[in-house]
Amino acid sequence: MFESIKIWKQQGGQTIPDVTAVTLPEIFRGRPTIKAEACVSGCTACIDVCPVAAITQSASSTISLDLGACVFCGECADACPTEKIAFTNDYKTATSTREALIMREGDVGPVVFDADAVRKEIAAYFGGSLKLRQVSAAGCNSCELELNACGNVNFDMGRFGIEFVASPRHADGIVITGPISLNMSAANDICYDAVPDPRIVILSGACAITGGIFQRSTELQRAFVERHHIDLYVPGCPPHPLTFINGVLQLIRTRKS
Amino acid sequence: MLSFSNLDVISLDAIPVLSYGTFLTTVLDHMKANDARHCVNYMGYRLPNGDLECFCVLADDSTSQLFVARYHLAASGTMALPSLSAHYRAFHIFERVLWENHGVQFTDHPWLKPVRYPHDAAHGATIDSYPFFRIEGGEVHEVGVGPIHAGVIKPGHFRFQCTGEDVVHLEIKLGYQHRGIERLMVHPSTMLQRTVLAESIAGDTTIGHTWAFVNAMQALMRGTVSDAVEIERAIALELERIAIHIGDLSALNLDVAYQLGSAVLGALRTPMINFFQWWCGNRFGKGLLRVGQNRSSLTPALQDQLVETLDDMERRYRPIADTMFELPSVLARFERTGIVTTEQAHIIGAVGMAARSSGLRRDVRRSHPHGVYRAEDVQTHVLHSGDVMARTYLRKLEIDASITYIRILLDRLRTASRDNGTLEDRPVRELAPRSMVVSMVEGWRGELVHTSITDEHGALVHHSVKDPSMHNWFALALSLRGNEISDFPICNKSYDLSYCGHDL
Amino acid sequence: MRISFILATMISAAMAALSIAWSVPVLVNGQAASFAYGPLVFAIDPLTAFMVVLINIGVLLGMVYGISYLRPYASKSFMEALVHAVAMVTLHGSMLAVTMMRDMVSLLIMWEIMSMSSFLLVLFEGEKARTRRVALSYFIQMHIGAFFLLLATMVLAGQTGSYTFEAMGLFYAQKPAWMLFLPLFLGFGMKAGFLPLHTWLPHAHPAAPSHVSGVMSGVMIKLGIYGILRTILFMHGDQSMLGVAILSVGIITGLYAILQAIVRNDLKRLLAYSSVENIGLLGISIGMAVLGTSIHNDVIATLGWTAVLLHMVHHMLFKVVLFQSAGNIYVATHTRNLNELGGLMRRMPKTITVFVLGALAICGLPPLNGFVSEFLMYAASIEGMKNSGAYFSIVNFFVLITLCLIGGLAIIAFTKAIGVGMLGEPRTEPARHATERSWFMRLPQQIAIGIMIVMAIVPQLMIASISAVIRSFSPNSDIVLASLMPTMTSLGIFNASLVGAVVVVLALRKIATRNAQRREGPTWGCGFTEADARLQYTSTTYADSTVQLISPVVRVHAHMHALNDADVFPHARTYTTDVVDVIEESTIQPPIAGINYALRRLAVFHTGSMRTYILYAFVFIIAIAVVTIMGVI
Amino acid sequence: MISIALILLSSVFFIGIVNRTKSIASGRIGPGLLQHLKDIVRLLKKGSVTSTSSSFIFQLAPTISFVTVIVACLFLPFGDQPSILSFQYDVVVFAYLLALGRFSMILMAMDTASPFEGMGANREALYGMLVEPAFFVLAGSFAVLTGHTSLNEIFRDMHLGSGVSYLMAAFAVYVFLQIAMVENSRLPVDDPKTHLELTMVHEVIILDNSGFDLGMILATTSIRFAMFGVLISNFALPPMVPLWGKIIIAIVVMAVFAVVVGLLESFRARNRMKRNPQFIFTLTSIAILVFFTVLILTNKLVL
Repeated sequence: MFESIKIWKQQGGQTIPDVTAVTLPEIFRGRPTIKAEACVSGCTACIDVCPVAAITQSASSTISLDLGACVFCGECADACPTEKIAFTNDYKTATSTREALIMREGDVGPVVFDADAVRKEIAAYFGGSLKLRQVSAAGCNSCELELNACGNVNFDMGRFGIEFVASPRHADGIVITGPISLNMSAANDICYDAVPDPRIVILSGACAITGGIFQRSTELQRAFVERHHIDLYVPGCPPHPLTFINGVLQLIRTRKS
Repeated sequence: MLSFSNLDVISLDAIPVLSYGTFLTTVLDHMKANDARHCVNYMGYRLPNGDLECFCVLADDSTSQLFVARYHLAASGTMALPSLSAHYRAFHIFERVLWENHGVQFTDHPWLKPVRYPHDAAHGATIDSYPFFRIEGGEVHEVGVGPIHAGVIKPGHFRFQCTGEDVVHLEIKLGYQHRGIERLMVHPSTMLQRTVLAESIAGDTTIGHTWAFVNAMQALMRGTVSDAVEIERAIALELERIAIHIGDLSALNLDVAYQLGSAVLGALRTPMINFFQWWCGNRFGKGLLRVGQNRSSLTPALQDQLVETLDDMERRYRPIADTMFELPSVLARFERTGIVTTEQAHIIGAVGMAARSSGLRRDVRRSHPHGVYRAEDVQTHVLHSGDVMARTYLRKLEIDASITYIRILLDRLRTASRDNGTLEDRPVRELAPRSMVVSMVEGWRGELVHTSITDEHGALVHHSVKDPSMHNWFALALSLRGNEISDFPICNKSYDLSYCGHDL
Repeated sequence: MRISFILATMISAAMAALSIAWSVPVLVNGQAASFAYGPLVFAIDPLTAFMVVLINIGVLLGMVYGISYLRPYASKSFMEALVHAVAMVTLHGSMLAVTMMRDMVSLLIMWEIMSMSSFLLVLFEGEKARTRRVALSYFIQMHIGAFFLLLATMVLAGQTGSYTFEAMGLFYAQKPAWMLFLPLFLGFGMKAGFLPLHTWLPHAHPAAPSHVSGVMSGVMIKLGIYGILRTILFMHGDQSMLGVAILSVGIITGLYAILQAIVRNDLKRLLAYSSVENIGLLGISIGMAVLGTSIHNDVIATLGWTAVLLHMVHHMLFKVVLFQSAGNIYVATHTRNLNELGGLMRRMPKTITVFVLGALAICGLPPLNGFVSEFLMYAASIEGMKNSGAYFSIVNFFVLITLCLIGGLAIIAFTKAIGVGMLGEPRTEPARHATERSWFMRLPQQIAIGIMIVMAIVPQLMIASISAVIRSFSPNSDIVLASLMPTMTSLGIFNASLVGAVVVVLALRKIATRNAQRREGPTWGCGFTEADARLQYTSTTYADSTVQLISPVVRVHAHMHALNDADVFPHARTYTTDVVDVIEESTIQPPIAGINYALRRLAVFHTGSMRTYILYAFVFIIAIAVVTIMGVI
Repeated sequence: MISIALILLSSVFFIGIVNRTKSIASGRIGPGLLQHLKDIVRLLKKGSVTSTSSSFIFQLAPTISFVTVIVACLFLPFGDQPSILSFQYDVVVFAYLLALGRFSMILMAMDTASPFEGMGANREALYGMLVEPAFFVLAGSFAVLTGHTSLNEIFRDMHLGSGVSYLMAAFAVYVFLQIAMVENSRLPVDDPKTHLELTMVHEVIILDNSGFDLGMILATTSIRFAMFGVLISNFALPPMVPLWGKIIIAIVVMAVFAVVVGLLESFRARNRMKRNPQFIFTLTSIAILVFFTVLILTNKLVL
């Protein structure tokens, strides 16, 4: 017993007091920025190197980077001869619209969270309490581990009334991780159908949003993502727990004026 | 069979093509010769003419030798063959994959059931139909758990045949995670795409799988990396081992509802993976290992930070580890729960932790050393009771051993050369044509085996990935026999096997 | 063929009307009456009147049900149908007569007629070898019981020179009570089903057609209790040892039987064991009442006797309900094996709802009548703990523990029967295709439920109407009853308002959820895509955790070729269990096996033809009559 | 009157205090005191999904369970303040109400045709059966001690005097605490936190409930917990203290009760499932100890 109390005292409070104001190390690859300057003519280094085809060049030869596909390997920043692309340590990249995930030239500010895209029942029902059912649809386990970490002593998502539950009947929405394999698609549908209304869908990780590194695989069945309204996109490979928590908090605390 | 060793590049032509009959007797003879031999990989791929080329790789833990044999099956010929599994159960999973992917019918296979259900499976079955073993009579009830489990865990289906609270038999059906990794590996891809793919085989074994992959590629490129890079990789692997082991200890405490243990150990995992974040910008070490280089090196400042992190972690970890293994209510749950005997572990060919907790000494770092491990200064522990307690306590021992080993490696890193590698200037080169390499790395779960085969143009035609879970899932199934069903979570967590590593 | 049965029902109804007309005034006035027909004297005192009402209600409910239950048996020959109908009426008449006899000899003769007619009723499906075997075993065991009664008659007559009931009083006043009570208890207790004399009951009741099972379980075993009550009526003085003995037998019977009920997979067998369990409860109550009377504690005595009498009626009602609902299930699915049922609530909701209500009552849960009598038993035991010395406190403390253990175990048994057999998904094709039975097949149960509800809501009226009977056991009961009445009234109001509260909350729930979206979907099975009825607890496995706690009292033999260590890929296996009634196996089975063996050697007696059996029955009735009279004289 | 008000009031905070304690014991901030209430309110507003395998029992059971607990609360006195409902032998009614709630929840679970819920139902039935004797033995003991048979009168006349009687009360409180833990499916019998289907009792029973019914079930759980809190605090309400003092004492006792529950759940592991019956038997034996103490106190048993 005394030993336990000693451990408890030694342990102390481990929780990050304010999850919205943490500074991650510089080397952390968070939200990328693309400077609004002309590329070296004819250079496609970043596009060529990107393993997930997240970078595209428009007709006007400006480039954009899709956070929905990006695995944050950082190779494009290395490949760019002019340091036009850089990764910041900003982890608040989760957003309510797919469009907001596309980083364009000159976007240096934080990722836009479109309050109008948030359904109004979300704040009304889930403002102070949200239970989620996670579906691992062929995720590689890093997203799952990070979602688990959201609930640990350090990140302590439970203090906001947000928790993962066992049964979708008890849940208010599902969090999908992984590219949704053919073999998991039916289970994923069953799980979504088992959640009572109103319900939300969160896609966590590049795989869930676009298929990520598995985009070209023949073993995926991603119809679910097209069929249903997605309430929150959490980019990353895997998304940092802080990214996820901040995204969900923004989602349930946004009240449309 | 052709004898070679870990990371040797061998020419395909050096491997004689046997008839299936000769292949069968040769492999069986080799297995019979020595008890320390087990199958590390047995896979096949289609040649351009449609024929099936199959390789079987055996490892001898006592002599550090690997053996390979191959045979061809003509596309037009018979696909009904006698199986190896009939003699050695450990081959079952490989033969099932061959049946599933290429339609080879193993006539006397004792357990010929689907494995991963790829969309074009030769058996034609979909994930909805699996021939579960069942106990007839209408008095046994079944419990089916999964694919969506209670916690935030990956998908798999567990089918229990129960009499009340007791489990008679557990069968595990996987395949939900199948993403076609082996196919994507040979799909026209850049080396970076393949590396990122290797990082995504199993997120909890990022370092292990990526290392096995880059080792295979480096070998095929006939290049080496510097000593420092090798040591850094070994440090990363041990860090991964510590982080996962601590996380699993925390999860085991959670499953027996010992809150203090679960909270303290859960918090202790954070500094470990956060160190990766400081080192390479990702909490799992994604983006660290690349062919021919590490994207960020362990600078002296980081080395100091690592020492500090380890010291601090040890200080906080010792008391809780001691308390946990002395608390009667915890021990009552762990001891004599989920026993897998040495005999069973041997039959199913268990590897890594699963083998070491059941009395089998299997550790690639010692038995098939490569690079840094040739110094033979890493310590391997073996426990014999085979219960949840053994697997839990082994984790504690391995955490201790890893901390010690990281300190040794850090010492070596200070004096290690940073420029004696041959791939520094040009990390990506052509692969050797018509060659094969077997790359083995001891991840925290056990032996990770990546086998690469190139064609005459030096293009990758087959890259086979074997996660230790392929063998060890059966250990979990066996551990439940005669146990209470409510002990399943701790049995499962004590193994913490990979679903995605198995399903690929 | 049903014509004969309808005719029988009408005769029974007439008998019922007549006997009730005689009995009601007795109950109201407390004055005994008697009618003589030659040498036969039919005497009706309050206890008889009480039994008459109980018997008539039970038998009539059974016969009305029988009319439609027998429909599928149209292929039976006219002869067989006639025998069945006659036996039914005879059973009814003989049961009434048993309660009206005032001497041991005529009681024994009526008793034998009752046994024989029920034997013929059990034989209804005599074309099944199993039924014949069970009936034969019943036949033999009934005569062991008759033998004890005969012995008692001889003891009585030998000691007092008379075999009238009044002579019992004489005997008890002069001799140690047990000398007469023991053989009587063994004889009557065999009919009632006290341990270890219960062994015939779990076989005979399920083997009989359901309308008969209800009558046998609900009514006929109460005649055994009646016999015991009747003899206690003549006891004097301090019989506390006897009280403790009865109570102990009751405790053992109740606990053992409910444990057996838990492990049974056959629905009717489960119900039969539950009858034995209720006999145990009655034994406990009788024991407490005798104890209370002996130590002149009127509160305990009154509570005890009230509990005994009320519970007799209550048990009759819900046992009829349960057996008849089980009969409906059997007709719909042709199986009684819980492991083959399931999903019936969605297919025959009205029948199953009635079963659930019956189960609620038999578990003694509020707000139904079973709760009222269990409440009285608890009250008696708490009073016993409270009011007397350490010895009685400790005895009643065991009673209290037994009562709540039996209550909890009954919940396990009946949640198993309902949960496995009627809720969830059907396990087999017959269960999948089960359909609701006609209203006429549900009517008797609904009537019984109606009576049960009335008894639960106005228990004070029920007690008042049997106060004359209680008074005959405990002369000072009126004072106690007067103080008990407010409590019983409160209990009735409580029962009613509990239902009211549920209705109110349901209404609020409806209002609160009127805007919420409701959908239907499959049960959450962890996202698994192949639903399978095997993914449900079976009857065997539901009982397993209890069995593990209580073995070796209850032994379940599992048959399966075990999986050994090296059996990594097991071959096909079958797992079956069979349950052994340990007492049956060790006491009655060896002699029965011997007799069976002997009968096989004398195959000429064991013809399987109905006529032969009827002949046997007559021979035995006459034999018993002759032997009794001879023995007495 | 006061007890039902106190129960309803404290039920709002009860689970909150338990969870706060556990949060602090594990070194985290944790959810606020009112989180449980927020969860319930959200559920009461939400829609529901009903299983196609289930019948009306599934719809009815949560209501019955809720009503039984509320009605059981009506029988609870507050010190010498009488309860709303009371008659002789109402201790029996109290226990049987809880049994009725259990019966309906077991059937509800079996109605879903899910193996998990069957498992939970099976465990619930078994533990319910085992825990009942402990309650009745205590109730009987106090009936012997006070000479009364209704909760109202028992708690009114429970004058504690000698050291032995305090010892007895301590045992009784311990047993009631553990009964509360078993009845509400907490450690060491059950663990409400793991979210694992195979290891739980209560949580698996309600695996298929959603929306309003689930909210009602959660409310039932916390009210039942608070009910045991008031039951326990009744042991600490001496008749000479004024009413406001009693209320303060009760609130303190209940807060301590909640903290104790939280601490118990922080520093030990749960039992192996098969050890639970043994654990519950221990409770009965302690209750029996109380009974014999009472026999000695009332001079029935002279040693």
